[in-house]
Amino acid sequence: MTETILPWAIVFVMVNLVAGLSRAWKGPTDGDRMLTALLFGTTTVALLLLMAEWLGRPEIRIVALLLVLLATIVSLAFFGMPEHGENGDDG
Amino acid sequence: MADPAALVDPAGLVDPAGLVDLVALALLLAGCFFIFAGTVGMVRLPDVFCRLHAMTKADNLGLLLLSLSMALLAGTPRTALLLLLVWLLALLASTVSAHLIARHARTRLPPASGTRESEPES
Amino acid sequence: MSQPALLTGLVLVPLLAALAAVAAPAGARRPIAVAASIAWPWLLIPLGGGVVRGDELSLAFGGWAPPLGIGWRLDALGLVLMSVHAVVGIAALPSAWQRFAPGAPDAVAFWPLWLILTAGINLALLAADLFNLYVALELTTLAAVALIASEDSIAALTAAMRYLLLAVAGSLMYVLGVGLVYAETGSLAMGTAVASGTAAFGNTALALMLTGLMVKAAIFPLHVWLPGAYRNAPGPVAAVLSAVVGKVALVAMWRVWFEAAVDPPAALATLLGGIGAVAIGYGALMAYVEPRLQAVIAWSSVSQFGFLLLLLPLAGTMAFQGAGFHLLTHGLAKAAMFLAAANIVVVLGSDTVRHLPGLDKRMPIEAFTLALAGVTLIGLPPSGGFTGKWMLLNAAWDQQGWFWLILIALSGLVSAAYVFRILALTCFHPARRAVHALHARPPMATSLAALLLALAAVMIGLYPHPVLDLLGQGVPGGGAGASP
Amino acid sequence: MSAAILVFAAAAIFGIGAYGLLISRHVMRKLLALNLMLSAVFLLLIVVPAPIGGQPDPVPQALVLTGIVIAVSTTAFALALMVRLFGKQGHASIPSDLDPRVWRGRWRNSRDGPDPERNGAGAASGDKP
Amino acid sequence: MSAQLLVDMLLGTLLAGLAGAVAFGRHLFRSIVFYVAFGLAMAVVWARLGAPDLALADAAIGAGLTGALMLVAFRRLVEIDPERAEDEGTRPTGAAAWIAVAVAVLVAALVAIVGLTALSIEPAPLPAGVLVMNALDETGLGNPITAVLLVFRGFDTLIEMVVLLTALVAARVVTSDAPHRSFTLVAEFDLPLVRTLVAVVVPLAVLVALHLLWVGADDPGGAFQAGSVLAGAGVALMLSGTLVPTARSRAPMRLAAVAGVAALSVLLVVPMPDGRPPLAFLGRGSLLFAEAAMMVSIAVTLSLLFAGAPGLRRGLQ
Repeated sequence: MTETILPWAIVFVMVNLVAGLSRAWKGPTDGDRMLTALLFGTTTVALLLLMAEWLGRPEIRIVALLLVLLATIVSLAFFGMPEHGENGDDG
Repeated sequence: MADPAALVDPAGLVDPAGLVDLVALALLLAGCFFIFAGTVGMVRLPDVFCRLHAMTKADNLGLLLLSLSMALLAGTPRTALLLLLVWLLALLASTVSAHLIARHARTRLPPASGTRESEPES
Repeated sequence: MSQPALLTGLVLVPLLAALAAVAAPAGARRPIAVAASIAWPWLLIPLGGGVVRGDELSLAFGGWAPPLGIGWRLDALGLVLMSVHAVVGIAALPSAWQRFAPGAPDAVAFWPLWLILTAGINLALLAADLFNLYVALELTTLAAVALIASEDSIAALTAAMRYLLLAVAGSLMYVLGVGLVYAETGSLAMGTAVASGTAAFGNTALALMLTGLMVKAAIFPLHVWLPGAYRNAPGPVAAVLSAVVGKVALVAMWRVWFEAAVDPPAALATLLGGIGAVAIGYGALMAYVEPRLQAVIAWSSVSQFGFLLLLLPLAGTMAFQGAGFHLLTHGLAKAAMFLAAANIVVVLGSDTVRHLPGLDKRMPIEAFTLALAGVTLIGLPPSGGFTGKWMLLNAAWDQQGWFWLILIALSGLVSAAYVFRILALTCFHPARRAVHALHARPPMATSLAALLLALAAVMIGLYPHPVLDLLGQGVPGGGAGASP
Repeated sequence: MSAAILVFAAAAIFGIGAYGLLISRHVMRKLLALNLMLSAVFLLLIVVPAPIGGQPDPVPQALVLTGIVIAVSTTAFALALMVRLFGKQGHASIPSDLDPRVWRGRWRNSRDGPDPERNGAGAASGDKP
Repeated sequence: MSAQLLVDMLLGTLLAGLAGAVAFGRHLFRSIVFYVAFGLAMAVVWARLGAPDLALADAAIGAGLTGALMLVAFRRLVEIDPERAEDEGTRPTGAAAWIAVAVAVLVAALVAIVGLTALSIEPAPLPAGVLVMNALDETGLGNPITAVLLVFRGFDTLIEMVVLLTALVAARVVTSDAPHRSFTLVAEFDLPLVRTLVAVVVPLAVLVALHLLWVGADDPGGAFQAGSVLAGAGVALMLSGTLVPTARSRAPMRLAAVAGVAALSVLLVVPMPDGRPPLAFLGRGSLLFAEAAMMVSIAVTLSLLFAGAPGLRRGLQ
């Protein structure tokens, strides 16, 4: 039963993802864009977990784990970036 | 959809597998709802702090519910542990990110001059 | 040593030396690199004997036969170009030794890259697998770009960047073509991965691969990166780039054409020949108007690469011998010119042609080198350049390809125009004044190395038969080219 | 059917990348465009060959994996080169090959050339002593 | 319409939309962020196609590290001259812009036609992929992609590692005498939260990397994925100030950078004295040896490329 719902859940989550992305395009502040990046990370992880079950491929869960690890690091990298730190002098 | 009749076997006992499936379904739908709530907040709320508030909380709850649902469907403790780990990491990442974003947004409240990124939308 | 050991040695010797050079302290890099550059060519002697005897010199990595694994093959064309590579590589050493002494800004990275470039070139000539060829070409390009960038000027950096971006664009087209070939044939090995099946589809894949390779071989109109890259590169690098790196991509084009395509349409061959014709004219025109000597030599390469494209419409054994021979002599002559020009820049501080009058007094060896190499570029009779063109002329005559016949004859004339412009300025300009040398001249070895290359390019025309015989037995696709 | 959809997506990405490559002058934009095109090619490489046992053919998968590593290597070097170029010339663009002004300029340069006669050694900054 | 079809269409649209956002965005920084998102979406597509190895690689290398490299390169431009970091001069306009549009449309149409044709043609009777599956038992490996990468086409992998090393050496050419600048460290925010994050993420990344390396022979994973995860850990350490770029390269670092190529070369040479072909398969143990060395090389090389410096040392914190 749940199996039949799964693909629709995936579609639903993806629609959410696309809707959330509109924020990245519109902004208006940097904070919004970084927030979208965060949303993108979380939602993609959700998407991958759903897909792992739907396709019956448990390996995909490792992809989700790796993705959330790297998303953490990349989001850290964002904050080291010029637009985001007034104290952006040479370290 | 879940046919209630299918959950009850002829002996009149509740089928545990069917029950697990039903719980997973409920969790899945709830998870989707919270993700949807997060998105609505993201799109509709007026400023970045509100959006931050809505998004991080709702989405992480959604992810937790989805993970629980998937753990039930997969049915092995190992998978459940892995999913828990993924969720905890996501939670940690969004906690730190939310904090940094909030700090960042606050420093920019009086709009800094010459930041092209911060210009109002056209 | 066994044959697989010899073949792998061609790549592994420079490669392991590169590893050693990266790991070694800065001071040890130059001797390691020089030792390896002198060592690997010796492997060509036993291998060359094998090719001359007509042995099948091939190798399957891990013992997995080609559609499954990666195959290598050393054929006559590969042997010839690898010999050019060996000779030019050694001849460029004195100049590089002097320019990149320990303590010079870029000496730390130069020597490992030099070795990696060597390994990449040899690999690209050995690869009998479409994807292995791609990896080899990427390696070669990356090393070449970095070597160009080691001349740390805006012009050189821009040229390097332009080369890199275009090369990446080219290789992505090539990879797409390879992917299509795999989708159709299920194989990546040259010889079995033939773009046959539906003709239109196979030809699209072929066209994609050729376009990608044309960027790397700087065939008109995709040559835009070449003049800047060659003329701004350090002298020894420009010598190897012009003599070997561009030609490797060209040879890859020939291989894809003759071995990975079955029955390529005649129209495509004519089109490519036509592109070659335009390249000959345009390159020569630009070479004629360029104000800088190194730029003249670079544009001449655009012209000559176009000339080498004429093999595709002519096909056949004789054309193949001619084109292969031209590859050899042009490589030697071009490398000689770039090495000589590098010395001229060192001494005069510039290589604008208006500095050239009186050069024969001040730098006689360089002037003589330029003259000798120029003779080969034009293809005047005793030189090696003549032999190559003569064979191609014969091929065109036999096939009654009158257009190609006239074109080949004209190509000599247009080359003569820009070569004589340089020579006239150097030796016969009315305003011959003694040029003022600004700097001490570089060691004699650098001048002699260039001169020897130019001499070799001419002398080989007197004894062409060993090379021609060798090329004659190694016609790709068994000589069953698309001769009309 | 899903393969066809992804082929269309790859074609669109390839076209978008080609546009970006042609139109931009900033090197980093060109690199982004090239990486997009490369992704499109990789997508085609996996989607197009017939699947084996319900999964993509392992050989193209290995090729794409190799391609990804080569792409990141090339990109990393290109970025370093770009930073250097920026430091030297003050901007990070190279002339677009589509720009007619560039063509005219190139032709003019090739005819007259900058005069390097100024007291000899000066020449262009590109001439090393 | 089936959900499956809908998922594919949404994924395709998402990919193309993100590509458009990368190419058409006005701000370079924004384009880079969208490129990272594009890489993530590619990872989802690979997962959807049943290629988890590629999903892992694209998430780690395509999105994560390429994104980080681009961000830090952009950061360096801004450091040198914030005014001109995004400066493009003038873009081609008028006829030239229309030529670009025309070329793009033409190219896209060509790719679509070729791709669709390729889908419709008769597949090869015995493609190399089937040969791989048949020969998989001889190797005793469970993951055919690892088998192709390290056994059947191991030489490609050797050269690919050389390409990576070349990028490192080549980057040295263009940074050798540049004044060294480091990126803003997140540590400057001096948040206990960030330190906690790094303290959790780095050990976990090491664990995940070792897991990927260990299972790579039979399950998705392998040296590339493991190495790039480790490189991600290195990046996190640099961002938190635990590792600091230095202008001096040290021997252990250089040895680590060449270890991968060296190990594969050993595998290539060792069988030859016995008269076996180069790179003949020597068993699972040899693969693990080579993959461990490759993982170290990839991690060190990518970290150094991110640092833009010849060496790294421990920071003060």
